Amino acid sequence: MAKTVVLLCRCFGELDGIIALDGIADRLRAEREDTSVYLLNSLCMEEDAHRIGALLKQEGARAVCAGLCAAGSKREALWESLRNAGIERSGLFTADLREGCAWIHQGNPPGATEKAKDLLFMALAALDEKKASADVSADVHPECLVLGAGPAGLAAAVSLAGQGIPVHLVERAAQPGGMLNLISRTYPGDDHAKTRIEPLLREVETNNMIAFYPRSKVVSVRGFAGDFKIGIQGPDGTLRLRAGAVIIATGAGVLLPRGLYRYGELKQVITQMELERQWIRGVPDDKRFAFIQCAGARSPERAYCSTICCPSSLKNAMRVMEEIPGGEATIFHRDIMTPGNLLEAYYRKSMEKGVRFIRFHEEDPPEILGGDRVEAIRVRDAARGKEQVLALEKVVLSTPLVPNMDNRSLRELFQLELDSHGFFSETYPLHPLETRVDGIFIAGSARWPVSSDKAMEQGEGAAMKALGMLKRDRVSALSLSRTPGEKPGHGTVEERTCTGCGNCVSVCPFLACSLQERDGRFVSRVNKMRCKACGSCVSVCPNGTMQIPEHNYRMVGAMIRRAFP
Amino acid sequence: MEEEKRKNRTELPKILVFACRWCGGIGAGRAGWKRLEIPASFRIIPVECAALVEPDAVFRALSSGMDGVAVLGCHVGGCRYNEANHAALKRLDLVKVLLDTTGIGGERLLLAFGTAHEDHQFAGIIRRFTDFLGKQPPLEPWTGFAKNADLRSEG
Amino acid sequence: MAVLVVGGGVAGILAALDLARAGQPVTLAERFQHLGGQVARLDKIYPTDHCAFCPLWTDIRNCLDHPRITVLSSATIREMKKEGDRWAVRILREPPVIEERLCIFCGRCEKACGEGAVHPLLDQAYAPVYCIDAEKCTRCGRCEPLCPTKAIDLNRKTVEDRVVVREVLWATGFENGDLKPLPEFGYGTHPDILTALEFEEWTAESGANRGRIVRRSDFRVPSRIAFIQCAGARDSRMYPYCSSVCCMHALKQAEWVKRRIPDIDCTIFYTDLRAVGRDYFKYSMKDVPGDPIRLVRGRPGLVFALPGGGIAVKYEDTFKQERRIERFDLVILNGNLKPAPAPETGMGPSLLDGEGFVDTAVGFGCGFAVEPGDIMDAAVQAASASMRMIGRDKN
Amino acid sequence: MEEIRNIARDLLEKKEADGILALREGDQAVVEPHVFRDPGDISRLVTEPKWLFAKTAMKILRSSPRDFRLAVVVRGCDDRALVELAKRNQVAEENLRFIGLACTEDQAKQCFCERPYPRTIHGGKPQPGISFLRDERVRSLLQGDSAERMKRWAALLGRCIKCYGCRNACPICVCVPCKLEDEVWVEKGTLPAERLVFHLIRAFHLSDTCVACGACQEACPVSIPLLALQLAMREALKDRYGYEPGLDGERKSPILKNFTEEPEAGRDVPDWVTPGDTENE
Repeated sequence: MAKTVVLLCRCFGELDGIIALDGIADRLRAEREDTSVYLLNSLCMEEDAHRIGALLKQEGARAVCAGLCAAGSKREALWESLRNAGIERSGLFTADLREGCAWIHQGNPPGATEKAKDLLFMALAALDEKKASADVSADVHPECLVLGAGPAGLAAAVSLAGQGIPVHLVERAAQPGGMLNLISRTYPGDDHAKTRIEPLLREVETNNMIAFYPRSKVVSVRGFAGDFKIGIQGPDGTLRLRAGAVIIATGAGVLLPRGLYRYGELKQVITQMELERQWIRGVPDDKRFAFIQCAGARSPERAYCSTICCPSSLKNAMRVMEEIPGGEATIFHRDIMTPGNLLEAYYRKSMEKGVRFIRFHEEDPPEILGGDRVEAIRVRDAARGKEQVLALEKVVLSTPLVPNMDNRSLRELFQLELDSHGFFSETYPLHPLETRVDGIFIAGSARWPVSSDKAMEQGEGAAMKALGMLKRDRVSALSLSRTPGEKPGHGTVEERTCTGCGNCVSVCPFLACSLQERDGRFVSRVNKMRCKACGSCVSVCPNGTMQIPEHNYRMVGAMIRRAFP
Repeated sequence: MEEEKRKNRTELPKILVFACRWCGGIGAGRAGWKRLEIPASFRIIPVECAALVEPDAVFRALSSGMDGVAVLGCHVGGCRYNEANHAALKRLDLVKVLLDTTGIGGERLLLAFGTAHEDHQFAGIIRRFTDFLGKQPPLEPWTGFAKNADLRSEG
Repeated sequence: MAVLVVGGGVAGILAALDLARAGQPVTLAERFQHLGGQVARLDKIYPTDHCAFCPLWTDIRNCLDHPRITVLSSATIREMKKEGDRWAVRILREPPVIEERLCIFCGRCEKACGEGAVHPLLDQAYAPVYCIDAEKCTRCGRCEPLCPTKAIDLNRKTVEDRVVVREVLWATGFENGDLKPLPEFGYGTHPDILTALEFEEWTAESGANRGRIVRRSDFRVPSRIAFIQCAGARDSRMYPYCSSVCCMHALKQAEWVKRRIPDIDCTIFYTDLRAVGRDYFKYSMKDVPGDPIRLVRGRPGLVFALPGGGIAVKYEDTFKQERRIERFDLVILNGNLKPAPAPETGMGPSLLDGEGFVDTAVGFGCGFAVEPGDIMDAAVQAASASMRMIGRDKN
Repeated sequence: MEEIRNIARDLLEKKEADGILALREGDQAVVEPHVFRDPGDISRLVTEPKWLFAKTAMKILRSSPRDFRLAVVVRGCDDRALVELAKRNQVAEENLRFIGLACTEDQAKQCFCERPYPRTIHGGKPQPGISFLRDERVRSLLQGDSAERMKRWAALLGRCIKCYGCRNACPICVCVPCKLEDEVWVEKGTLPAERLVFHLIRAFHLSDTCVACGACQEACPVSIPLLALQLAMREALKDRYGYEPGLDGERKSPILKNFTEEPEAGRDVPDWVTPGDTENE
């Protein structure tokens, strides 16, 4: 059996008087001949690294059981010494003797000593059974696939191309530009959408690093972070691409508020997008405008704030005041959502320009009066509490962005996660552009409704994340772990004994497990690149076929048996 | 009979703790840094996530002499592994049912979700769990081999 | 050539990591001794309701371990000179009296110190280290010989580093603005009137009160808590902008108060309930143990301590159109966040716009230094800003 | 019985099934399970006594060619068992034809069967289900003072002679090797078995699969009321998630899913922070 060395840290005498280390050392030596026990003053100082390293070498140690301080403390020296002695990280098992034992049982030295002894024997027992999972690695294919050529997608593609990364830009429509083609101005800069988008379009045309695929969609996805194999279906047949990373920037749709505020019945009731198109054609000839916010949003069926409607109403209201002689604009809102400095300033500006704001309750929304055309609007002003009627010609409904139809199919293809509304959701607030699949990133309104500026920002951000992935020369399963510095391993299947029940497949939070047919029966296979070693599969496997070698059931059993001898 | 057992049990109840490395594991360390006094009768087995705790391990522990098993995971919403802790919670809840049915008592399996910073809560639950188990009758008839006495008692 | 990231908060850390992973050497200068910035002080973050530091810790670790990142902690930027296409930066560092690398957190120094000048560096950080409070320390030198690892050196000299970098990224984050100029909120007149960040630290799980909700005046459990939004923010006298995190922050704090003690009743006075992010609106409608959180639209005009104890809040409920005065036990003022002042740089004042935010037309910036936002916004901006940085160098 | 025979016969004649798995009355009135391939033999097909074909069907299908279509005469529990096996990819549902047979009232009573009939019934009249809680013996095992119950169960399980009959008889247990044979989980060479581990592991592994056929109980030579354990967990699953094994081949077990995929009614998650916990120090 592998030669095991036990290193006990006195921690400069911190444990003296609480844990009788010498007694424990004797017990260890007595019970296990194959282990040699060393008491050291410290394990965490630089100079220790060399000493321990030499020690382990001369002992010919293959595994090390260390009794020291809690996880998260200083371990660099110990790891370095292991490296010097050529011992794998998986060959180390630590018992927390300082925080977990001496310091929380100061009042009870015998108990603490007993516990320390047990912890060490548990660690040794575990170490005997501990194994290392086989790592797999692959070359990174330094190309990037960008889905969707809206502001986010274009920004991502252009900035990646600027870094010398070949980009495949796949767009559902015939033209790049996405939402920006449909609107006239962008907030808060109030500059023309064209001027925002044109430099990007030029770049897409001229830069030979970017391959643009119009009228195309993804039909098949295989592979893993660093090397995805993706099938694209375009006007001229399907073609297969390889990409190390994928950025999903497919944008969002706009809600058509059928039946809301008599939309569709009166042709003077239009949506924000229709007004934008009007601006593109020219100045509208109506004078008195009403903007109604949250038309179909922040409601039971769409319980979210679409973020962009308030600022775009402000934008158009101000244009009404400026460009239409004698124009009047009133915004009917529930809350004006202009967080931050720029938007808040924008809000103030609109008030200075004379835009009127009337707050209404969700319970009694404004009512549009008039027979065959809009004549007036009746609303109960929530802030003043009195009802009033305003004469006007046009009603503009601020409708929320809604998830794209094909989000679901993309979810199936890339095995991503959608949130409760149907947008793509991130892994963690700290990593808002990353999905649960490494190497696949999200940006723009496909992720969550955003303005074109923010969408471009996110596009660049996603590009940066993708770049971080593509700049690696190789990607390995254990390098994709979420745990810094350590090897949590990954699920490993004993194919001979797998019953193919598929429990692991349905429980895996990363969809790393899948069933494959082997001579007439099913067996589970783990995509090691996806597995994050959470162990869900292990605890639902009916006969222990699925194991994480670094934490296999034999270890657990052995530790339980040793816990209270 | 139970009363006697309860009275003349001297040593503290034995507790096995499965602690998720992200919350429970660190919480234990932080409790140490704050020098909180905790009964010395629990042993921690660190796991990557609460989802890694096999229900069988709980039975195994109870059967090899533990009085209670605690599983410490992360708050719902805080799991590092896409809510793997939800499924774990559901499984172990079913274990509780089984323990209740057989009269061992589901309370002997403690599920607690928290964060790394709740070190005082960590100390608190271990203390409370220890007290609670101290009041429970020990589990002899269940551990190891059946005693003939038990066999006869049923008849 | 390296780039300089100023500020080791969330934005700074993530930007540094992104740059380093893309092959760009980074120097990360942090004002304090520890990385993590304001998030490290938070107890919980929305919308996950999980602890703030655990996820951040992973990235701090990666940041410290990364070969291409050099971290300069407790560093202040003295001056910056533009030399051709690069910046020459003078950085002053006060090395901590207790060297982090050596401190094993045994606590001997803390016990020895009579003045209580020695205390753990940051309550939430791990691995933990001690630091010495320069004001309190009398330099008696009692702790020095006690340290087993010789980590303490009471007469450390300030070091001056000169780094030449290609670009500078400002991630200086935010800080608590003083509310004294707004007398109507009565900040500073009574211990139970505190700002949101103070409340966060006061009731933190790992803080002095280990998660118990108590008043600062008498350590009793309050029965009514008022959260006053836009205190200082959206106010021409102080901060014209909207801090954009306060609404969710207040909701989170109220929810956690409820989760700990359900029968405290929480009232949030808001102007617009700006819950715009993913599932934030749902979060604002989440049901909590006990009575629901009371949302009142209206900005209190006056907050004053009552002689008999407790604090009176005078407000108008603009939905009900009624003026009222209510008695509360705790009043939390929310919205006094201002961008931390960027050090004098030689870039001239033009770097900052009128409201004290970094003007991205002049320099690179991310996080609160550029625009008020929460962790998600900061993370996005960090990534995009670093993309723009390396982008500029290539073409 | 006749209607079953007719259906079986024209399944074979119309070539909709290649074999009928059922009981055959052999010589000297021996009743044995048999795969009928010739319509002529069907006259010897009998339905009594109660017999579980699930595992047999699985074995037959495994050993026969892919396109072999087997029709099985199933009772309620047998039917559900086959569904569960299909869910776990042990049999392919497209290879199976079901000939449903409802149990008689006595049979239903005998095994406290709550659903003594298959999804589709071709023979017999569907009898009303019988709640196992009606029987006070079962109730005494599931309810009442926990200390008492603990004693009872200790004694009951103490009889176990570790013959593995319960496992072998179970129509769902298919794992090879089985955790119960692994000395990590169950001590070897101890008699009677380490009851807690042996029986609780067994019970738990079937918690979301058990179709309450009672085969384990019938097989037990020392008559341990094993079914009671399973019934308790079936109840829990039913009132928490409205889930019952063996009814819906599409629906996965709820304990394999997280809250977002399978919400649990009125279940709040335990925090370390217990409400009102103002514990000092």
